[in-house]
Amino acid sequence: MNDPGSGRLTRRSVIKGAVATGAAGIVAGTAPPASAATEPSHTLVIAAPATPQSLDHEYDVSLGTIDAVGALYDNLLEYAKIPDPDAPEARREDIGVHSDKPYNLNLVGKLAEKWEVSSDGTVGRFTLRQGVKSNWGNEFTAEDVKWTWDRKLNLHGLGPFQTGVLNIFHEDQIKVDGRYAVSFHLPKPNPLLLKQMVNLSNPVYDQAKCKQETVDNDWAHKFLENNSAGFGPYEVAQLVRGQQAVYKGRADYYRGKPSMDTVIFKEVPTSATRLSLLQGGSVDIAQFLQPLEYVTLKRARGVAIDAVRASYAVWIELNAKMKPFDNVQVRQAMNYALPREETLKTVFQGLADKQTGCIPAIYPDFADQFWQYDTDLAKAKALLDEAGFKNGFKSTLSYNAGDPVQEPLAILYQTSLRKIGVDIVLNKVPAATFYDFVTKREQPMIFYRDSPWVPDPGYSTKLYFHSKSYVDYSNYVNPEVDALITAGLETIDATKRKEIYTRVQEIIMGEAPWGFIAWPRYVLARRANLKGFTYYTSNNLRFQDFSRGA
Amino acid sequence: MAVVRYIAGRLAFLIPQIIGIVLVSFLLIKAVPGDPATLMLGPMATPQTIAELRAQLGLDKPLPVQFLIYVDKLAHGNLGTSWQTTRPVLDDLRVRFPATLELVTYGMLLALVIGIPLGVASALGKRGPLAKLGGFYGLVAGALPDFWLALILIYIFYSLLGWVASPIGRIDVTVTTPHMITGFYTVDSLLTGNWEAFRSSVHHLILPVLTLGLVNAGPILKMTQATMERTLEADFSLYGRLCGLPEKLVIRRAFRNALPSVITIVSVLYGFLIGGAVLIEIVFSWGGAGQYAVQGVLNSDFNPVLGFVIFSALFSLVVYLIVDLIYLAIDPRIRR
Amino acid sequence: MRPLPLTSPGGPTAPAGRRTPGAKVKFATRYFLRLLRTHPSYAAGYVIVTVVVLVAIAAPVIAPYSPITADPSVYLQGPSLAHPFGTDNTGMDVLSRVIYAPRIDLAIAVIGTAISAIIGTLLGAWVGYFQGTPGIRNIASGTTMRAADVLQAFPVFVFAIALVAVFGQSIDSVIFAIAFVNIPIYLRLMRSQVLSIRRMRYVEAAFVSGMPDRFIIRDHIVPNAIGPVLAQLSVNIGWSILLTAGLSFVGAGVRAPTPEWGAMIATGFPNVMTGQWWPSVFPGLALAVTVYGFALIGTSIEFMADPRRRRTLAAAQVSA
Amino acid sequence: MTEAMPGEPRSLVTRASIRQGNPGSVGRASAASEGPAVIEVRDLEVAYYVYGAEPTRALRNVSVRLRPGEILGLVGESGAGKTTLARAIMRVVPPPGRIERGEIFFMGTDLGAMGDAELGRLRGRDLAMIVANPRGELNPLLRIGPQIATIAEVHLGVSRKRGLEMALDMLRAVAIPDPERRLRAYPHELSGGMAQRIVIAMALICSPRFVISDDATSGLDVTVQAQVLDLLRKLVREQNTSMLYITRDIGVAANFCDRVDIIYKGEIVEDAPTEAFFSGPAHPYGNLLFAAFSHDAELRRRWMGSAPSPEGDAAEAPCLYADRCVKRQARCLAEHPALRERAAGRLVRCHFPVER
Repeated sequence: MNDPGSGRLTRRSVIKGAVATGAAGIVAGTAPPASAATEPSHTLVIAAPATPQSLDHEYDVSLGTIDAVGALYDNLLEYAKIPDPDAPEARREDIGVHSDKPYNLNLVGKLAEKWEVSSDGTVGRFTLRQGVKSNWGNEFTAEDVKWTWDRKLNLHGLGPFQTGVLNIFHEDQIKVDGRYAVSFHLPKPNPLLLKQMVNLSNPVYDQAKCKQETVDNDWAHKFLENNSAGFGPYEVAQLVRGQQAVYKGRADYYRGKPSMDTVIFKEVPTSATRLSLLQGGSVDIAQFLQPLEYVTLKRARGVAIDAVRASYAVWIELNAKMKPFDNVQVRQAMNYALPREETLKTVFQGLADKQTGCIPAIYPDFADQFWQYDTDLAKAKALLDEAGFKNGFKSTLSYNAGDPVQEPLAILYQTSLRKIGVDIVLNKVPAATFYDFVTKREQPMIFYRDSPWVPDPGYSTKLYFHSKSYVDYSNYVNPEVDALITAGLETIDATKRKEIYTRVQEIIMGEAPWGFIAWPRYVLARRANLKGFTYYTSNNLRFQDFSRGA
Repeated sequence: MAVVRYIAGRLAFLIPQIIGIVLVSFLLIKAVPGDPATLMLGPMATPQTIAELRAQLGLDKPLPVQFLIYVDKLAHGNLGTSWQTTRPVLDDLRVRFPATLELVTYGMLLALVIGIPLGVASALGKRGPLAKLGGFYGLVAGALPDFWLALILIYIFYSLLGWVASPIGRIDVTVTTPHMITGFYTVDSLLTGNWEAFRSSVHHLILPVLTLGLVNAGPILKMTQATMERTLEADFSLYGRLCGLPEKLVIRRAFRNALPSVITIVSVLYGFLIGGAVLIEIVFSWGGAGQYAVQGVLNSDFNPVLGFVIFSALFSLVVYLIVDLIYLAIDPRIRR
Repeated sequence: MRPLPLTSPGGPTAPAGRRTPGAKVKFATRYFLRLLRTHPSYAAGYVIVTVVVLVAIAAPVIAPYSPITADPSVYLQGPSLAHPFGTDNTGMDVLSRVIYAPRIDLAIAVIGTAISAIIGTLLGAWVGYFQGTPGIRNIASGTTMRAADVLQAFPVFVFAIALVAVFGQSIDSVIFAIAFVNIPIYLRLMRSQVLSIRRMRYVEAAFVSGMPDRFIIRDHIVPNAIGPVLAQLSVNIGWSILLTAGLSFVGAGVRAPTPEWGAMIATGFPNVMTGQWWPSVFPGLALAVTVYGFALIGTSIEFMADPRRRRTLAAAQVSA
Repeated sequence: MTEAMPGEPRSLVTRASIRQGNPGSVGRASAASEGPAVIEVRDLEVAYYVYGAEPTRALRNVSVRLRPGEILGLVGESGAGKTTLARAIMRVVPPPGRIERGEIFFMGTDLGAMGDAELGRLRGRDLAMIVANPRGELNPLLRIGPQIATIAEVHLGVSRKRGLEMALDMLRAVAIPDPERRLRAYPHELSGGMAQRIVIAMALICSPRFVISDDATSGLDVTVQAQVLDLLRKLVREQNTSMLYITRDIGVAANFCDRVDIIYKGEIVEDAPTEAFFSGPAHPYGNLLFAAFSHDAELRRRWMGSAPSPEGDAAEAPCLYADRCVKRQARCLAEHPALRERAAGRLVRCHFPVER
């Protein structure tokens, strides 16, 4: 699943920040240090670009929403956690291929205690944990899981995608096999079945409460926008959009009350402001700062940053249906002309890695051997000559006014392209227009930033490179790639899958439908005494991970 | 009686004007590319989902129908809902409009405190140093980009000197906001005896108010000076001097005669700043109504923009009405 | 008994003799120079604007670097000999960009203001001339005024942003937005002038003698009403530069990396926070000084158009 | 300057109490008609500076003298310098005008040597002015009563209440109907004649020694003008005030004034007691004015013809009237005539005065 969150970031919240384009010129280090608390506080204060727009994930993917969903709801499964290799104090999901583990995955039960997938990969059976209570006191049963998936099938929000990747199209494909047993029946083998149970997009609702709150057959949508009915560690205490959301830790959570029993999620639209609040000690976490701001934090006292490798990527969609990007050589030339190293240094301040592939490098089956596009203007020029663009060409690069990183990127690229005779006009568009542009796929070149949530090569490539995917924003069409992706999504065998997706990556990297730029890291700016940060491929915080050290 | 008739005339004129304003804004905002349904659902949404939401929002209807629906709702006091905040626009504006008003009101007061004395002084001084200062200031103040001045002030008074609160919003994040009565934090905190909130909100007001005051004192200064020069040279002032009235009295009377013009410029500025202070709101993350509207424009969020436009148009009209009533009180010639 | 209607052919306050057109120009020039001598700040205004215009014209010659070429090897460097105003976040030379910027800023402001002045003045003359005369033209002029009311009641900034958002980010859109929001100013100014001039004897005389309306407007109304419009022009150009910068600041201005002062301030803003003040402060200063120059010129035009002030200039000659 | 003489009974309003509060004011000589001049103007020269041309001389060597109780008519056409003289005496010449030379004495004291504060105390109290276009001179935003009363308050140190009482008395004195209501009126609610009376009331409320009436009645209807003039004369006589009565209308001067001065292009060209003047003006310009006034066909034929064709540049002639003078001779184009005494109390500026 791609990361709607990052989209949301650019869409609503960062727009605010970017309207202000870094407005308040707050300069580092002037706010007083955090008031020395006599005993560690159990309140976690987060400065975020925006409060959740809605708590119903079916219809909302804003940044605040995904952070809320991670706290209010639990999934059936999760990955085991391991220390992060890059950030000593951080942990991350173990998403690797483990041939020694069942289904090659290092999974841990959450709401499910036992799980098994039939040998042909078409049936998944889950035995549920008993005695789990929702925040409304209702006991967790198989009916809750069933209702959750039925809801996806009946509402036309984001659910159809989640059911679609599993080939679930009918309610009777989800069966209640007992009070604490539920099974999923798929028409074809599907390697994503267990991974989807980890996906943040598939949390389990308390159906008893939801049924009470259902009006006009809305599957409790009105209710869930402002309230929660789930089995997660927190419940909603207050939600004032545009100001703050307050979450309370649940004492009756089946894994025990979270260390941070109160979470205050403050909307602070400007990144500079969030930075200063963190430095002043008013907040524990400042979300989504700009690269230069993170750098200033490295020198600040009492503050720490964890920069971990993440599933994000920033690239340029080269529209394969528009001239001259319908020409593979032109697309390759565009890649050779991208000043990546400078970009990483100046724009990302080293907080990103070179994007050397078409799926996140941290994902299983990533193949980096097909990378060939290190900046080489001579080669780019030669390719253009070959493609018949001896005198270069003119085009337009659209970028999002709401994303402060895109403009300098665009300017650097423009300067570089000018050297090979390519003249591009930079078209800054308001966030609203930007998303219109992206989804309509009528721009020759447009920036995009996204992340596939499910750590799987099939899921990732299907999103961006399958000609039937509506996230194929570069209009890339290759029947061979389509066939391979589909085949891989029906293959359970790990070795075979690896072969298939290596081939897919080889073709895509050769045909370069994207201008590959960078994998920005996920950076958490926090008070130094805040421990427990764990990175998820869904790029959200889970408040229950945190505790306060000395 | 004349006053009542006057106000009634004003109000009768108001409704077509508001409809005109709403129509213009409606067409304008509708012309902005960008589809709220796409934005609300995010890039994951299927075309079918988007179409459903569009139907639900009434976006699939022809424009005139959409407009009529809007006007009909408006007539019932319903300004619609903002998809960004998911709240009724009226509720949002109830919080945000006072925020802007508080900022702008104090800014105007400061501008008056700076502009009027300097204007009078430079009208009197003629060629003295104060007149020079006034003339210089009047022009320079008009030449400064307010958002840039705000940046400089923040850099000096917050970053370098650390004299003021961080330029973030209306109140410290850690301070509980006062219970809303008027919507002015300074007033509400006093009314509720919340001293901490009062101190904090005053601290947060200092820089933005200073910026607005310094910049807008320019036109007030110029208007005061120009009108005072005229009234000081008017026949009645000369005659007052001929009658041996003390200069102070002559000046006081000249000032009184200059007041209508000064009030006019103040009212014009005041009305303008409701929308014009948006850059300052952005710089200081003020969370005011102008900022709300600009975000609306950039995010195809129609209702907040329309709501803001209606609010500010009404506000301007109320201000002009009050100004006219003040004229009525000051100038007997209008009363007939 | 009745007072003797006598007029003195050469009373003390009458102008000193008739002048030929050539002498008139010469006199005007002398008067103008005199004004600049007695008011050095006005002279400064003309100097500032002249310098800015010259700098804009000669930008390719005097700018040390290309204003739109990024050089990531020197990004965000403070003022130095190589880069007197430092470099911005993509390594572009701030000085070169400040030098090139008036090409865009002045063009936008001057063209935008000119368009609004022409349309506004013509409309204003028309409205003022026909207002109160019976018939369709009265209704049309009334409607025009109400339309102007509506435009003016609109918050200028939101309006301009919306216009730019509708027509896309380009210089044309900004010019259009500026022209649009300024039209009511000239419309009102001209209308009030025309309303007072219309009552003058010479206009009535022309009307009674059967002169067609368009000739009356062309020969009598416009020339006599144009003075305040001219004074407004210069001030308005300065104001338009500010508005352009403001639009760029919220991201509704010109395209990056076009050198433009407001956009430069905006992109430099976050850097000020991290201590790099130069990408924002220098363009801001250049902007303020330029607008100040236009304001001074506006004041001097106002001075010249105001007979009362002209007299004080003569008095100043005494004390000088 | 003499000491104040308290209780001098020359006022419409009782002055005894008023004066005591104001010991610094300029005193008066006794009410005798002969005695030191109330106002004496010597060799006054005022110029207006116009940029791009030579300064215009608005007054040239003007000397005027008023005895106590005397009404002097100053007659001349528009632009002759009448108002400039009035303003110069009050020492309020507006820029770009400037007093170049000459002295003005009030009761023997040089006004030019006085400071602004001292002058301020004199103006309105001892030197008053009745202006034309009175509605423009009244502050449109203030009621009539306070506007009048303020003057008494400022100069005589009375309370507001007393000031208003005095204002009411004055309104009665200038024969305004329904004076109580007028006190509360605003200037725009008054007719021209009424406003003119208000200004007279303002000028006379402190019983000044010297009043200038600057063309004050010319804007009024003829019937009202007559009324106002009668009133003015009565008030002036009662208070033994001297008056400089400026007018374009020689007929009014004939009826109203004790003495007449004719001013032309900033020069006094004739000075004579009224009766003497009207029995036969000496200066050609005086005759022209007289002819226009008299309606005598013979006189008109003689004086209102055009000047003989110019010999040399008459416009620049030393005699300022030469270009219009029907009796012009060669000498007029060569030599500037001095103001010479033709008979007792009669001065004429002409090489060839009209003999009778």
